[in-house]
Amino acid sequence: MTVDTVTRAGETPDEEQPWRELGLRAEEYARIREILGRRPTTAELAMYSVMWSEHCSYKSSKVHLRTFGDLPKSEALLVGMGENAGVVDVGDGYAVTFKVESHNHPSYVEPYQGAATGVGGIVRDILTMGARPVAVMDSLRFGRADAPDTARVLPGVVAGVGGYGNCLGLPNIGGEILFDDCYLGNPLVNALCVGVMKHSDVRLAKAEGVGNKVVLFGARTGGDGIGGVSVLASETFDADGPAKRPSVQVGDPFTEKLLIEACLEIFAADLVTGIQDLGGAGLSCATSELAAAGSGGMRIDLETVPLRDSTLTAAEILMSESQERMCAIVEPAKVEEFLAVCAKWDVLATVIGEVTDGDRLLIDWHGERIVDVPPRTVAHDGPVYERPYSRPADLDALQADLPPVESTDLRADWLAVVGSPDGCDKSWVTEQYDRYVQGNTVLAQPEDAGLVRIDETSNRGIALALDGNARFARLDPYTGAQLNLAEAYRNVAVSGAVPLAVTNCLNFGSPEEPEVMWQFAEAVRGLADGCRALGLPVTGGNVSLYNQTGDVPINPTPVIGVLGVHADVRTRVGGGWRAAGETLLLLGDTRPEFGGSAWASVVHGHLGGLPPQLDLDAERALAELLAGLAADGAVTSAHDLSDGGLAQALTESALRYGVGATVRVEGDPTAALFAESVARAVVTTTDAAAVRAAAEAAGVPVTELGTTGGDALVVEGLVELPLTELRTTWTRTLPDLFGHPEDAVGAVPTGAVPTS
Amino acid sequence: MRIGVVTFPGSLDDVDAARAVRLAGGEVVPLWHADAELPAVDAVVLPGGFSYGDYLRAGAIAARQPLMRAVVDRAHAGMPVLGICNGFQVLCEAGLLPGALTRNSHLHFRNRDQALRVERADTAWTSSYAQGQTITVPVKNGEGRYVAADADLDRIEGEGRVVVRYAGGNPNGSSRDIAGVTSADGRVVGLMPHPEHAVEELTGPSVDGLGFFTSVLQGALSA
Amino acid sequence: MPRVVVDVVLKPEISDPQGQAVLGALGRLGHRGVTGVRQGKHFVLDVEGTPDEAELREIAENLLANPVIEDVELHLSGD
Amino acid sequence: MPRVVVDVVLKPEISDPQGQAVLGALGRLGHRGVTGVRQGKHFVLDVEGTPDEAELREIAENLLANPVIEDVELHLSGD
Ligand SMILES: Nc1ncnc2c1ncn2[C@@H]1O[C@H](COP(=O)(O)OP(=O)(O)O)[C@@H](O)[C@H]1O
Ligand SMILES: [Mg+2]
Repeated sequence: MTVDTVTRAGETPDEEQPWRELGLRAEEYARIREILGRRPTTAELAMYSVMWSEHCSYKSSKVHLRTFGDLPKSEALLVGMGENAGVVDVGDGYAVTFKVESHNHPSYVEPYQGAATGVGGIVRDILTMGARPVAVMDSLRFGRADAPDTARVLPGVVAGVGGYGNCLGLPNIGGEILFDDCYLGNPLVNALCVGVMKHSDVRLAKAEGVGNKVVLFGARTGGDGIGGVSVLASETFDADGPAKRPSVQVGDPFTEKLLIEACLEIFAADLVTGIQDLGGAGLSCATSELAAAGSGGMRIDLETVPLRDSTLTAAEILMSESQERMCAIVEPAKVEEFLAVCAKWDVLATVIGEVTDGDRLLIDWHGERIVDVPPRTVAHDGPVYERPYSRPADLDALQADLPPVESTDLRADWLAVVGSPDGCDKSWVTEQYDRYVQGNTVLAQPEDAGLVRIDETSNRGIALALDGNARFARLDPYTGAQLNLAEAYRNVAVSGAVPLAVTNCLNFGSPEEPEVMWQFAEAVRGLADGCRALGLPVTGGNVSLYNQTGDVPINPTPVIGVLGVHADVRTRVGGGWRAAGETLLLLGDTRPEFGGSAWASVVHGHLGGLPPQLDLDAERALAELLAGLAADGAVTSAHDLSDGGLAQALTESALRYGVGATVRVEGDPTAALFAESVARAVVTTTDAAAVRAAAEAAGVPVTELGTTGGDALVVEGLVELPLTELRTTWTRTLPDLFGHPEDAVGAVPTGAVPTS
Repeated sequence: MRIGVVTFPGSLDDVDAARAVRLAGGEVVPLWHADAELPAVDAVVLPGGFSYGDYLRAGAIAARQPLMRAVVDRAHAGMPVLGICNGFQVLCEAGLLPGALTRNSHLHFRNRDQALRVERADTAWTSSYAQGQTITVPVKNGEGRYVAADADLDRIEGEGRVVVRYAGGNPNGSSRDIAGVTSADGRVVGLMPHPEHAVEELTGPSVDGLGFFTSVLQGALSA
Repeated sequence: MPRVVVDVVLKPEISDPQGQAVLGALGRLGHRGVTGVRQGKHFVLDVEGTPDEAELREIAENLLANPVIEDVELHLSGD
Repeated sequence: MPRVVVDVVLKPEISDPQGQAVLGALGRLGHRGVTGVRQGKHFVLDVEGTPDEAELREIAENLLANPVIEDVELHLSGD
């Protein structure tokens, strides 16, 4: 087969090219021809098609995401959006980088490997910034918990998240796992990684310095996952499931662990001038982005790329999304030392090209030029669409369909809510994750936020929470996005940390549907407005579109991550009650708000009305109060109120260490127990007067709920729930569905034969 | 006292093991798997993790690395060696300890806070405890099910080689609730649970794990 | 046919980190004559009654193997 | 002999939860004709130069298998 060289492309302008099969539109193909002044070569066409896919180019979402860039400058932001991940100053010379990313479609096709490689990808993003990854989190959505396909997908996804993260030595410090019919053919797997470095260690993806070498290191390049992420993430699955199977990749966490150690040693010895991970779009992405960010050009000898499969074509090599690879720019004098570090860690490293003084990205294949393009046009000048949007036609009816407001059986409803798949104990999942490795995990699941010590001497730490209520976002995406932000913010605050920055993963349906586009635009606008009000920067994030089965999109699911800083993790506050005789105080106001609530959903199968009213001033006041109380050691526990309201929070706090409580509630009992009003938390204290005084000073309403102690949760005159009964209801849900680990063998759900 | 902590490719809890040694008052000597010589150390800890990805079998490839030959020789000469989790798997694969560790009976990785009963308080690594004492330390593994042929288990029990046993529930289906075993001379100990994750109030479920590290330090002092 | 053996191997285009790790270990141990290793799974099934090849093939291909990434070899002859 | 196959199986007295889980799943799916399952490992080695049976046996028995709990079958003929 003749190689399609640049010269040949000039000579055969009319040759048919498979641009449509590669997912390009007629006008996009025409634009490529216009940029190049000729038809693209096969290799160039491959590069443009993957880089201009929705997943890599953000072509539908870009116009909206710009809003985040318009937020007021934050002092804490060292590197903003646009790099692999944003970097935040957390004090004492430390910088933190964190980001959440989706791997939804690959996880549906192959749950274990899809989830595993999702973790692998986000960890490389963090590593690329120069940071040591220190923890991961995961936010998961599945179809109805008892649906047969959930039994196929969930165990694999959980094992994959654990299998990869555990093997890398990254503690999993929290996340979410929620169920809804809308995710049945389209589960969501969002993974977060956070890394820590010193300010001076920040690395950027930039190819600078004429004559510097381009080094590809890590795993060999194979034929798996060609076009995988970008293609999978950029199309809708029809009801029969995915058609594209071979684009699945097998993760190799061991190689990634070696890559991490090698990179950290390389950073410490100052051996790179620029570095980029290989994720979606593989080498196409890494070479074009590195070159586009630098001042010169780049030339690559593609035949030097180490292959696992010698039959790969040049275009396939450029598109391959083989995992566990990185690309670095290294000064010639440092190449030898760079290669030596890689050899020490058994990491394969190869010089594949160099930085040039031109402004072109040139790729040769056995001496023949197959790519000659302006790198920016590949990396950044992809199409941008202002897609039409319109408010969903059913939204007025949905918002007018008000939820029930009165419980007919508080006790039964309580048990139903805390025993529901969303409300129940998640140990079945979280026990599969290593939370202890690295020895710095101060708080992890089931706490509201994960908290990691970053300095053993000063006891400085960082807190993180991920929240993404999709029912609220369905009812009102603008407010829903802000409510998710508020919840994550509050979760960070209850640990005693000060919220500092935001990341997000926006999971939506097809952008080609105007109603989905409207949900997306509204959620982005909401998140931006919320961040402005709270004074937090958005440091980065990820957009996952085309999450739908047939023409039914998922509920809009903006998953929001908030990072906080904890000046002294020894003063952290957990959510469980440890002792009897302490005073229980409710901070914040409760209103009869049931729209999108867990209670309306679980007990009445109802979704309608409006989500709870947002109050970011109240959130801010509560957060500042909680930080102060923690620093003063004034509270012995704190737990935020969100899904399932007070009933859920009391249950979790009581069952943590097996300490009950007796409480009194005023007013409407249904609202008191199940409403999901914002800006609330329950705290325990041995000095109620001090907490009251602080709350009053902060303008936060306080209500005395009662006293801890006993082996039941008693709401005087209303409900009495023995802890043993509560515990049984709360803990049995997931094991009943997915197997009791205690049953030694044979507990594997039908259809999921574990053979690996 | 100088305690070596080995790093294999894929070791994860080496930093934790080193921290535990320091908190117990020992001096840490980092050791690299590829070195053929064992420097002057008084004891060695093989940490947890997934050496070589635990591909093939957990601990199998690490057990055949150059440094391990030296560790095996010194162990035969009486040097205390502690293998935690993956380190325990390495010690079994290297033949220093009897039995083998296989896939958990429920086939899941499991991380939980685990109660253990100390069966032997007279080994190099458990002298800080009282016999019969119950301690709580994290367990976290996917291949932690201790197995051996029945006759071998009888012999292991008969010789008093069981050092710690799971109490209040067996997390992985290990035969006879065995969580850790020792060599005949009580100098080499391996266990699946992670004492190095229970050495600080801030980060562990207890500080019950510190005893493993203080034991070996005190043993050296009194020796 | 009381005993059926099913070998499950990764498709050739799928990377095999386990096999790679074994190959690396063999090299370090001086066994240079081995130049490639692929690691798969080996199932031994006890079958009762009439052997039904179609059913066994279905079991092998869709349950014992993950058809997205693996191929199977069915040995009806037993061992 | 360019290709050597090594099958590693658990000794009969060692319990095999993976095989048990497969068996349980098969039963629930209605494949009642399968009455027992054992799961092992399957290695395919590419060998270059003179085949040395003793060396291959050593590799199979002491690296690919753990003799404490596993038996091996060496198929020198390749597949
Ligand atoms: N997939 C998961 N991964 C890690 N931790 C999880 C996961 N799902 C739930 N958790 C943890 O379980 C706890 C309870 O979850 P959830 O009820 O969603 O918390 P919240 O109401 O604070 O958002 C939290 O600590 C959360 O971090
Ligand atoms: Mg919460």
